[in-house]
Amino acid sequence: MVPEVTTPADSTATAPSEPPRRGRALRSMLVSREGSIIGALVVSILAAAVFVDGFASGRNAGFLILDIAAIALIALPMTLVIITGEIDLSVASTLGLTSAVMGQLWVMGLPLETIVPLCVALGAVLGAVNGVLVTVVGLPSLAVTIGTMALYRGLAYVVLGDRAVADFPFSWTGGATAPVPGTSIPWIGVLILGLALAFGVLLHATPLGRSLYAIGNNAEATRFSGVSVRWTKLWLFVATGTVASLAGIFWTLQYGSARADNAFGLELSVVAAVLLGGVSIFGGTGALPGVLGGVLLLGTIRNALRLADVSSDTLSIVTGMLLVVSVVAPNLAARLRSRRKPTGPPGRR
Amino acid sequence: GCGGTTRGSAEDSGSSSGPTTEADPNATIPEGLAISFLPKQLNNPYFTYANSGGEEAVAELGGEYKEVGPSDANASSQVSYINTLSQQGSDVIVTAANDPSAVCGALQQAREAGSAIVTYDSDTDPECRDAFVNQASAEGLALVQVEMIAEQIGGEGEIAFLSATPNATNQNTWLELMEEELATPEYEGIEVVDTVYGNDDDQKSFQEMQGLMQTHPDLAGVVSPTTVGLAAAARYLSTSEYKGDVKLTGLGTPNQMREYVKDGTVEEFALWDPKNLGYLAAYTGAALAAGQITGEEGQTFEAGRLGEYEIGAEGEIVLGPPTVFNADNIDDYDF
Amino acid sequence: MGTQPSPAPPPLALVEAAKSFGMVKALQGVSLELRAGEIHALCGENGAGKSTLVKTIAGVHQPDEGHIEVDGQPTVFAGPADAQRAGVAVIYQEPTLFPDLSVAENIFIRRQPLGRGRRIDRSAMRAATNRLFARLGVHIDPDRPARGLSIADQQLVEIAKALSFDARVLIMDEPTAALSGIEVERLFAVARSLRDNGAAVLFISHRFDEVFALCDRITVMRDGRYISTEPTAELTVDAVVRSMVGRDVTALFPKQETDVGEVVLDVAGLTRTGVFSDVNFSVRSGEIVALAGLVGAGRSEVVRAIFGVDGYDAGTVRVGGTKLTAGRPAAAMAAGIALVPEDRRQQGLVMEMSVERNATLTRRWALSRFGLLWRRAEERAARTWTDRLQVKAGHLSDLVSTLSGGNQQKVVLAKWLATEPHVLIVDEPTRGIDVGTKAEVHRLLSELAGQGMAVLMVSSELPEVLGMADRVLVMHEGRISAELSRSQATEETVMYAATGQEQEGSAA
Amino acid sequence: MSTPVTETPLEEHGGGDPRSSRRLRQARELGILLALVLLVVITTLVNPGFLSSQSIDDLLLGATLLTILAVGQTMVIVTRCVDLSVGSILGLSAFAVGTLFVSFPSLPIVLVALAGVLVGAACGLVNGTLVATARVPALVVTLGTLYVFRGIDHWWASGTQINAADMPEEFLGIGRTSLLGIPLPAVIAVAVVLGAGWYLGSYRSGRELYAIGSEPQAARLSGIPVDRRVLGAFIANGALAGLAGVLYAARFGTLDATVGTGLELEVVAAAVVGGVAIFGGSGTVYGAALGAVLLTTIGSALPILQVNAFWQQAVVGLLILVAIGMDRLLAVRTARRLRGGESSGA
Ligand SMILES: Nc1ncnc2c1ncn2[C@@H]1O[C@H](COP(=O)(O)OP(=O)(O)OP(=O)(O)O)[C@@H](O)[C@H]1O
Ligand SMILES: Nc1ncnc2c1ncn2[C@@H]1O[C@H](COP(=O)(O)OP(=O)(O)OP(=O)(O)O)[C@@H](O)[C@H]1O
Ligand SMILES: [Mg+2]
Ligand SMILES: [Mg+2]
Repeated sequence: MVPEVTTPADSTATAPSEPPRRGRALRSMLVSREGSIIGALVVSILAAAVFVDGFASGRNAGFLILDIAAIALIALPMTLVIITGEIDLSVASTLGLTSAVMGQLWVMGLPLETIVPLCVALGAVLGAVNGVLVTVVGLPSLAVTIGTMALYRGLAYVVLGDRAVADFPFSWTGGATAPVPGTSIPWIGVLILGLALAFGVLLHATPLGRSLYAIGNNAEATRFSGVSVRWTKLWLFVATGTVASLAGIFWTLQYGSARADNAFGLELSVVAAVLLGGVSIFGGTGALPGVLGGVLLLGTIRNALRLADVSSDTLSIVTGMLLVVSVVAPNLAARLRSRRKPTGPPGRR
Repeated sequence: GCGGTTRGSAEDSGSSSGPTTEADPNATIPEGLAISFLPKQLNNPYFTYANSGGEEAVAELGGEYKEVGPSDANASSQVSYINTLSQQGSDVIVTAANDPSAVCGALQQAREAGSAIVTYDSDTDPECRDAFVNQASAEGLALVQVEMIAEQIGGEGEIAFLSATPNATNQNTWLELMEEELATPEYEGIEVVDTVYGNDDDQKSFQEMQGLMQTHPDLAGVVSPTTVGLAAAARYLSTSEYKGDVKLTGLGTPNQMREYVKDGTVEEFALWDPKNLGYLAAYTGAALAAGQITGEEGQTFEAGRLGEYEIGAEGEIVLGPPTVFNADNIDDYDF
Repeated sequence: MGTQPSPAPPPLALVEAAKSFGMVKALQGVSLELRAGEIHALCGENGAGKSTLVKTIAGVHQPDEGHIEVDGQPTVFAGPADAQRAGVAVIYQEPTLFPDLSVAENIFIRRQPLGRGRRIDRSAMRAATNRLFARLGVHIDPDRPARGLSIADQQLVEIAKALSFDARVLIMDEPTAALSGIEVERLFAVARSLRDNGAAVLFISHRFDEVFALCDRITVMRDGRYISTEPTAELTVDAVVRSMVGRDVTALFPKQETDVGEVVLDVAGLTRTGVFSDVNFSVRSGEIVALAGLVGAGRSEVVRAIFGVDGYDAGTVRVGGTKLTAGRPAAAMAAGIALVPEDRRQQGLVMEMSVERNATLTRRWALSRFGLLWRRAEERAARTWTDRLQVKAGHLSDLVSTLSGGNQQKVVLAKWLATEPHVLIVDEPTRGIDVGTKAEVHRLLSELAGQGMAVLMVSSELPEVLGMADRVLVMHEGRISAELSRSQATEETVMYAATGQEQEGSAA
Repeated sequence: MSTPVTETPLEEHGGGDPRSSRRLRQARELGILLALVLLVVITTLVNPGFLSSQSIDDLLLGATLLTILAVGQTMVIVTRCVDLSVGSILGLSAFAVGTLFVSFPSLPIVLVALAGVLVGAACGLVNGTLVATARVPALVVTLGTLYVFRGIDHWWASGTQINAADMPEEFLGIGRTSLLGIPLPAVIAVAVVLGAGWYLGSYRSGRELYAIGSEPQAARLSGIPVDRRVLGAFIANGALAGLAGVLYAARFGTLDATVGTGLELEVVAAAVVGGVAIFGGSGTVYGAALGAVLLTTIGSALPILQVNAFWQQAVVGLLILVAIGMDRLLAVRTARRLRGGESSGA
C-alpha cells in the first residue's frame, strides 16, 4: 500500500526535504528533525522549571508521566506502523474494548491473573484483524481502521453497555500508579522506557527495522528484495493491538474504572504525538527518539500551561499550532535556504 | 486547629488535616482561601452559571476563586486537572465528577496533600471526598418529575425517558427512583416503554427523540431529566405533528425552555437554581477548610444568604426542593 | 555553434544554460537550437544531463544561468503551462499518466474540447482520441482507464498526447525504450511527417540505429556539458560514441566461452492462468540463457513467478534439484536466485534511501551480528560492490534518487550480486543504459557466467540477445515457442518464433 | 530491435471492456442504493411508521448536514488530501452565526448566513494555504487545525450558549419550511450534491482535481496549477462546512462551543462508504452523498428495528469494512478483466 493521504506536492517536499548533504546521514537527521524536537523539549522543561510554580518537583514529574503513559505506550508501535506507510486509528477503541472486556471478566469472577493475559491476547487478535484486512485483503489502512475504530468501540459497548466496573482490588489499582521505591517516578515510566528501548533497537539497529523504512519508501521494491511485506505489516498491526491492550489494562487500573468509553478520541493524540516527533505520515522517515521527544514535549507543555492556569481552550490551540508549526517550519526553512542559494532542493521551484 | 489556611501552611500541615479531626463550629473562615472549581467540562453553560454562584460566594468569603477544567467531559482529563490543583496547593477543590471512581485516586491524593474536597452536581464514591452538595435530593427530583408527567398525561398511558449519557451517575439514580415511584399502585396506568440516551449532545438527543416518536406511536409523554435532552426534545416536538399531543417534561433551564413553554409545547418542568448550587458548594468548601465541619453527619454551618445547612448521611448536603417552572413564573428567572 | 544560421530564428533555443541539483552540476553552459523542419538527436551517457535539458526546456526546471529563446526572443518558462503555451510538447522519460482517468482524458487533460457552457464535450474528445490513435496505427479504447495499461501502451498514450498539441516543438525523451519494432516504425513515420510540416523535433535515444535512421543532426553531451552538434550525414556511430564517452569503447558484446556445468535452475510446466502457460526450460551453471520475445509476451511475468514475487497456478521451479516454495522471494533468495527487475524505479530501488542502504538491503541478515546491524559492516559491504561496478555517486549516503538512470541500474546489480547468487535473473538489464555502461554490464554478465553462475536474461534488444546468449528461448503469447542454440539463433529465427510462426529451426 | 520482420496485429493493444471504469463506479453506487433500499424496506416492514411523511422528513433533515460535509470532503479527498478539521469548522461557523444574531439582531438573515459560509471558507483558506503553499501533508495540518479551530471556538464562546430564543424566528424557520414537500435544508443539500457532481464531472478544473489525486507528479508536469486547485478544493470544503454550520444553527437552535465535535471521522466514513478512494483520484459526490444518507438511515433504523442501542456503532463499523471490501473486490475483478483482454489467447 502506498501512503494513502498525500499532498499533491511533489514527493520530494515530504520525504526528507533537505537535499542530501555531505557527512553522515544519521547525524544530519539528528541535527535536523529529532534534534530540534528534543531541543524544544529541553528548552520547554527548563523554561517551565524556572517560570512555572510547582513544575519542578518530583511529584509533578510523576503526574506528568502518568498523564502521558497511555499515549507514550501506543506511540511506540504506532511509530513503526506509520514508518511503513500505514496508520492504525483503532488503537483507542482497542484500548476501550480491552477495558470493557476486563471489567466484564472481573464481574464474572475471573481472577486478574487470568484476565490480564486474556486481554493481551485479545489485543493481539484485534490487531491481527486490522492486519489481515490491510495485508491479505489489501485494503487501505486508513479506511480499515476507521471502520474497526467504530466496530471495536461498538463492541466495547456491547460487552459492558453503560456500566462501569470499578471494584478492582487496591493492590492492583494502587500498584499501577505506585512509584518506584525511593523516587516519585511511577513504575509505568520504567516499563515505557524499557519498551521504548526495545522498539528503538528493533527499528534502528536490526535488519527488520531497516526493512520497515524500505517498505515505507517503496513497498514493491522491498518485496522484490525478498522482504515479506505482508507478514511484516501484519505483525506490526498485531504488535500495535497488543500494546494498545496493554495500555488498556494500565488505563483501567490507573483510573480504577473499566468503561466502554475509556480513552475515547485518544487515537488522534497518539498520531499527533508521533507526527510531532518527526515521523512522516507518508512513511519512510522518522526516528523513535524523536517520537518520545514529541510525546514528552506535548505532555510537558500541557502540564506546565495547566500549572500556569492557562485555560483548556489555549491548550488546545497550542497543541494544534505545535503540530502545524512542526511540519511547516522545516519546509519554510528549506525554502528560505534555497532562495538564498541558487541550488534548491530537488524537484521544486 | 485543623486545615491549612494558606497555601504554605496547607502544604506544611499535609496529612494532618482531614475529616478525622474534631470539628470546631466556631472557627472563623480565614481570608485568602484558594477555592477552585473543576466542573465536568469547561465552557458548559450550566456549569458556567453554577460557578458564577461559586464566584459570588468566594468573593463574599474574601478567597481566591479559580475555575479550571477540560474542554471534553472526560474523567481522565479531569484527573490531570485535579493533579494540577493539588500540585498548586489549592485549599478547596469543588468538582463535579465525570466518573465516580476514575477520579477517586487523584482526589484522595489531593486530600492527602491538604485540599478539602467538595463534590457538587455529580458525586464520587463517598470515601473520596469530604462533602457532596446535592442539587436536590434524588427522591425529591424523581418525585416532582413523576408528579408532573402523571398530571400532564392524565395519569394514564405510555411514557419514555430521554436521558443523558448511559453512565451519568445522577441521571441513572433518578431514573431508578422514578421507575420505583411509577411502580407504586398510584401510577398503575402509566407504563415506561423505553429509555434512550442523547449523550447530552443536542443533535443526538434530537434524533433519539425522533426515534422514540416513530418506535412508539402511542406514546403519551416523555421525561427528560437533563437540560440538553429536554431542550432538544422540545425543539423536535414544537415543529412536529406531535406537538401538544405528546407531553414533555423533565429538568431544564428557563432560558432554554421559555420559547417552548410559551408556544405550548411544554407545560411544566423543574430544576434547582444552579447558581445557588455553586454558592453553597463554595461555602461548604470554606467551612471544611476552616474546620467548622469535617463532613460528619449532623454538623451544621452557615452558607451566606442561603442560611444554615446540616450535613446528612454520607456527607451529603441537600440544596433544597426543586423549583417548578411554568408559563406563570418562567419570566421571573434568567438563567 | 558553428553551423550557418537559418533564415528565420529557431522556434526554440537554449542559450548557455546551467542547472545544478545540490552538488550535482547537471547542466553547464549548454546551448541548443531546435530548428523548424528538422529532427534533432541528443546523445549522451546516462547522467549526461539529457533529461535535465528536456525538463528545462519544458519549464519543469528553471535554469540557474542562461535562458530560453522562443523565436529568438528571450523567454522565461515559469512552469510547464508556459512551455505548452509556447507550443512545446514533451514526452517525458518516465510515463506521466493519470491511472484513474480515461485514456482520452489523459491525452486531453487541461485541453478537453468544450461544448456549450464550457462543459467538456466527451464525444468530441473520444473522436479526437480515436483520430490520434489511427495516426499512430494502434487501437486503445479511449474510455478505458489508464490503470493497467502495459508500459508500451502507456508510452503510446504519451505519444498521442504529445501529438495532440499540434506543437511547433516536439520533444521525445527515450520514447522507444519500451516499444517494439513496428511501433517504433509508426512513431518514426509520424515524426517525419511532423517535421515535413515544419515542426522542430528533439529525439533522445540510446539506440544508435534509431538515431541514425531518423535524425538530421546530432548533439552530444557529456557530464552536463555541450560537446558537439553535427549533421548526421557527417557522423558514424563510432564517432558519436567516442565523443559521448570521451574515449574508444571496447567490444559491446564481450562474450566469453565458458564451460557449461550442471543444471542449476529447472522450470517445469509453469503456468499462471491468463498470463503464461506450460513453460519448461532449464539453465546450467556457466550458461547465459536469453528469454526473447515481443513486448507483452509474458517474459517478465515468468521470471517474476520463478523468483516468487508473483504466484503461479501450476508447475515447479527447482534450484539445484530442490523444489522452491511458490510465492516466496525469501525462499528463492535462500536457494541462490537473484532477480534484477525490469522497472528499477518501482521494483529495483528504494529511491528515497541512500545508495548504501539500497546496496545492502538484500543482505540485511547476513550483515547483522547478534541480530543487530553495524554501520561499519554495512558500509564496507556496500563499498565493495559499488566500487566493483564503478557506481558514480558523490557519497554512499546520497539518496539513490539523485543518481542517473545508468548508475541506478548499477546499484540494482550491486545489491543482487552482493548476495552471491547461483542463478542470476536479469530483466532488461540494459534498458535505458548508455553504450559505455552497457558494455560494462555485458562484460560483467559474461564474467559471472565464466565463474560458473547460471544467468537468465530477459531482453527486448535482439543484438543483445544474439550477442550474449548461449541459448535463446523465445516466448510468444505466454508460451515458449522456440528454443534456439547460439548457432541457430539469428534475427530471422528469433523473430519468426516471437511472432508465432512455426519454424523448422526450433530444436529441443 | 530495428528490424520489424512481420506485421503484428496492433489491434490487440489495451483490450478490456469499454467504459469499464464508469460501469464499475455505477455498480458501486447502485450497490449502496440497493443497501439503502433494502434497509428502508426491512425497517418499514418491521414498523410501517418508518415511512410516514414525518419520519421521512426527519430522515432527510438528519442526513442533510452529513451529506453536505461529505460532498466537500470528497472534493478534498479526490486530490489525495483529507480535511479532518471539518467538525471544528462547522462548530465555529455555527457559533459565528449565533453570535451575529445576538450582537446585531437587525442584520438580514441572508447576510448572516453568508457570513457563516465565509467563516468556513476562511478556515478552508487557512488549511489550503498550509497544504498547498507550505507543501505539508494535509492529514497533519488539518489534525492541527482541528485543535486550533476548536480552541478558538471554545475561547470565543467561553461558556456561553446561544439559544433558539436569541435567533430570529424566520431563520429557525429554514429548518422547518419545506419546498414541494421536501424540507428546505434537504433541498439545499440536493442542490449542493448536484452542483458539485456537475462541476467535478464536466468542467476542466473539476477533472483536474481527479488528475491531481491520481498522480500528483504527472499533474505538475501537465501544467495543472496544482497548488491553486488544491487550495480551491479546501476553500470549497470549508465553505460547505460553513454552510453546514449555518444549517445546523437554523435547525438545532442551541449553540455552544462543542457543536460538531468528532464529526470528522464520520464524514470521512461516509465518503469511504460511498466509494471515494481514500488514495484520491476516484469516487463521486453522488456516492459520498449516498454514503451519508445510508449512515444516517442506519442511525435511525436501528432503534426502530429494536437493535440494542449499544450495537449501533459496531454495525456502522462493520458496514464501513464491508463497503471498502466490496470496492476492493470490484477493483480486483476489473483489473483482471483489463489484463485478460490481451492474454486471453494463452
Ligand atoms: N531532481 C534531481 N535531483 C538531484 N539530482 C538530479 C535530479 N535530476 C537529475 N539529477 C542529476 O543530474 C544529472 C543528469 O541527470 P539526467 O536525468 O538529466 O541524465 P540523462 O542524461 O537523462 O541520463 P539517462 O540516460 O540515464 O536518462 C545526474 O547526475 C542526475 O543524478
Ligand atoms: N501494468 C500492468 N497491468 C496489468 N497488466 C499488465 C501490466 N503490464 C503488463 N501487463 C500484462 O502482462 C502481460 C505481459 O506483459 P509484459 O509487457 O510485462 O511482458 P514482457 O514479455 O515481460 O514484456 P517486456 O518485459 O518487454 O515489457 C501482458 O498481457 C500485459 O498486458
Ligand atoms: Mg534521461
Ligand atoms: Mg517485461
